[in-house]
Amino acid sequence: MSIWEYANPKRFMDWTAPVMRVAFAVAAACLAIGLIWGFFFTPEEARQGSTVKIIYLHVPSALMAINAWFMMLVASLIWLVRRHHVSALAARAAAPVGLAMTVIALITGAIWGSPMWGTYWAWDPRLTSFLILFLFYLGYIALWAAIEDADTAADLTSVLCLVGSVFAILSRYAVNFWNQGLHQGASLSLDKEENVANVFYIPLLVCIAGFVALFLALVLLRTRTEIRVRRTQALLARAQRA
Amino acid sequence: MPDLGKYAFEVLTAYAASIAVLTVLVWLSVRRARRVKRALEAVERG
Amino acid sequence: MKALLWRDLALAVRAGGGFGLGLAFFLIVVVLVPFGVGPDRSVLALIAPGILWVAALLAALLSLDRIFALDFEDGSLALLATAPLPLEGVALIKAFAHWITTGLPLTLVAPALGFFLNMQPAAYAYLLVSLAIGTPALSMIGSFGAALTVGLRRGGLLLSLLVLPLYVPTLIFGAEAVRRGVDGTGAAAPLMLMGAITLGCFALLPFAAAAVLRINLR
Amino acid sequence: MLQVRDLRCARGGVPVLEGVTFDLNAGEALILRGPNGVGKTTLLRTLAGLQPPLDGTVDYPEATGAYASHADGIKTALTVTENLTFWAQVYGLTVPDTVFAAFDLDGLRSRAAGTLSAGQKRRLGLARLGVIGRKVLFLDEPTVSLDAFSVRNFAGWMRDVHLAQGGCAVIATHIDLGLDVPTLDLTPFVAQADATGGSDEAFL
Repeated sequence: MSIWEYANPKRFMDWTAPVMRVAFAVAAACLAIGLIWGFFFTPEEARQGSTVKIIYLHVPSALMAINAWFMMLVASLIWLVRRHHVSALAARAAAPVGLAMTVIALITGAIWGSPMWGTYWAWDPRLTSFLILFLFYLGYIALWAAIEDADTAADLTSVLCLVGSVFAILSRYAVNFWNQGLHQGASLSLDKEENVANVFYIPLLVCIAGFVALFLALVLLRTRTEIRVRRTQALLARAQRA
Repeated sequence: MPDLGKYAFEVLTAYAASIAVLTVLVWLSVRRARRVKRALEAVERG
Repeated sequence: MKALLWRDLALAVRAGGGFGLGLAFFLIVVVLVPFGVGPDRSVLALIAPGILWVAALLAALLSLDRIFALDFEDGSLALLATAPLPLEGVALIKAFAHWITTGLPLTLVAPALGFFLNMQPAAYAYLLVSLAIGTPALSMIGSFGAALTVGLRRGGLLLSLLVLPLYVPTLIFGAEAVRRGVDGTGAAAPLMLMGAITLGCFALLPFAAAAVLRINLR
Repeated sequence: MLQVRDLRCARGGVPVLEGVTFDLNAGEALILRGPNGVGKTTLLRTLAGLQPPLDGTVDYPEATGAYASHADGIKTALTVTENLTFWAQVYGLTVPDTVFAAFDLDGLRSRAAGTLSAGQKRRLGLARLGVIGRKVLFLDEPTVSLDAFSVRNFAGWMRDVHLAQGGCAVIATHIDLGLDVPTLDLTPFVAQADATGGSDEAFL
């Protein structure tokens, strides 16, 4: 049975039920452990004092905000190429979750930087590009809501996602160009000295795992809901026709 | 409770806000899922 | 293709208020700014390029939803779709016609309005060049946005929400080019980047716009 | 000239017609009959290529099709001549003078289309077909809001000009055009409630 068979709505509903519950459990566990460990048991960092503890929320949420859009892009491509309803609905399901992650990244980023920048909102390039990503999510969700016919909505939003992605990347670098940038270096980049000290590192990974699991669980939940909405509409339409 | 020093307010608000956003997101999603499931079962039975 | 361009320009001049609409809006926004920001000349001089760019953006946005909506309602869009003219060409021509009726007049008038905002003399040339390079991109992106929302009710509102984020790179590079031109740090880089975006838009967006038009005509 | 094989088309993702098969040779026309909502417009739009069929094939020589719908695509700000010149230029032709007489538009040449009556606008819409010189026409209710004289006039043009020169046409209409051409009732082709291929099928 090819992988595409798993995308058939009925079979998708069957195999995602247990996976979703596991994902929610893993998410709850990882988030609890990661946040508590990070909040209570990590020392203060010399320069930033206790605000470094915000890292456990900002980095995972920022990561998920970007990956959510990337997932939507892949799902849109799958819809445009293979016309699988589940992938279009999964893209629609992921958008609000991505939006929430962007909001969290914005709040925590602004607060985290406030001691350094002296204000709660400084037009820092990376933070601003999350603001732009927020607008893209808003537009995407609004477009889904504005169209009645399911297939047209899926097609139009997929094209918007493709075009939006190009402009999101362009904005990312335009914003860098526009303001030199006060953001702290990458917390997780590969070169050693740039990396966060070990004692902060492990809980961060756990938090990231927690956010990924939560994202997966929520997207599965919302996709299943979208499938049930489509099924209800289809049944009603068929009953009306008969 | 760890000594959060000068920035206690900031750290706490960041955590509170983030957790609030996450809980609202999960709560809305679960509520909508239940409502849609009930509607579907009604249509399938009806 | 030329026929479509002539027809659209004729229609814009005869029925749509043509060149006047965009210009009037642009003038009003620029005149309103000092009322909001205050008449302090040094402040105005500082923000003049940015204000003119944002006003140009909004003026372009204003007349976007008319690009396809009129043809959609009276059925000529469907007829054009079955004509030998490729839809990509239609999207391109519509964007170009929109640029001629809004982008071009804005670019020419903007320096004059800079005068109101007490803009430094050095900035006039850079403003003109940056608008000349940037406004075509605004029209092409707008044409795609208009095609995306052509059949929808309340499409106009949605159009602004979808198109404004897409305008961000052009706006940043445009305004930055004028700022750097004025303070002498060389406006070549932002101008070229903006030119790249504009060319990219004209190369790729017609296909996206045509695909979306076909979907909306279904 | 026009072969349609086992065509299935949908409206709003729901299959409406299936198994539609017919052939049209040069000089022949076909009138579609059937109650409102049976799918005449959907069929014509699929034939014209405005929407992809769910199944089946539609074959006619490249770039010879033309579509005319209820909305006749007239720009009210342009005059009658400008409207026709525009369409002629889009198809790379010029406006033949005979078309004004054929569609009884002689007195209206320089009138702005906005000032025309519904009947006159409809005649202008049809005149477009005379201008673009396309062989395979798909016409949706072409004679709506036309008076008896104009209907006969249009039927005359169809018979003596279009069909005589080897064109063919599929016309959806309720009005008797007085053309002795075969008609096709679409009722037997209506898709059953559980026809497959619709976009909802995966969810049922």
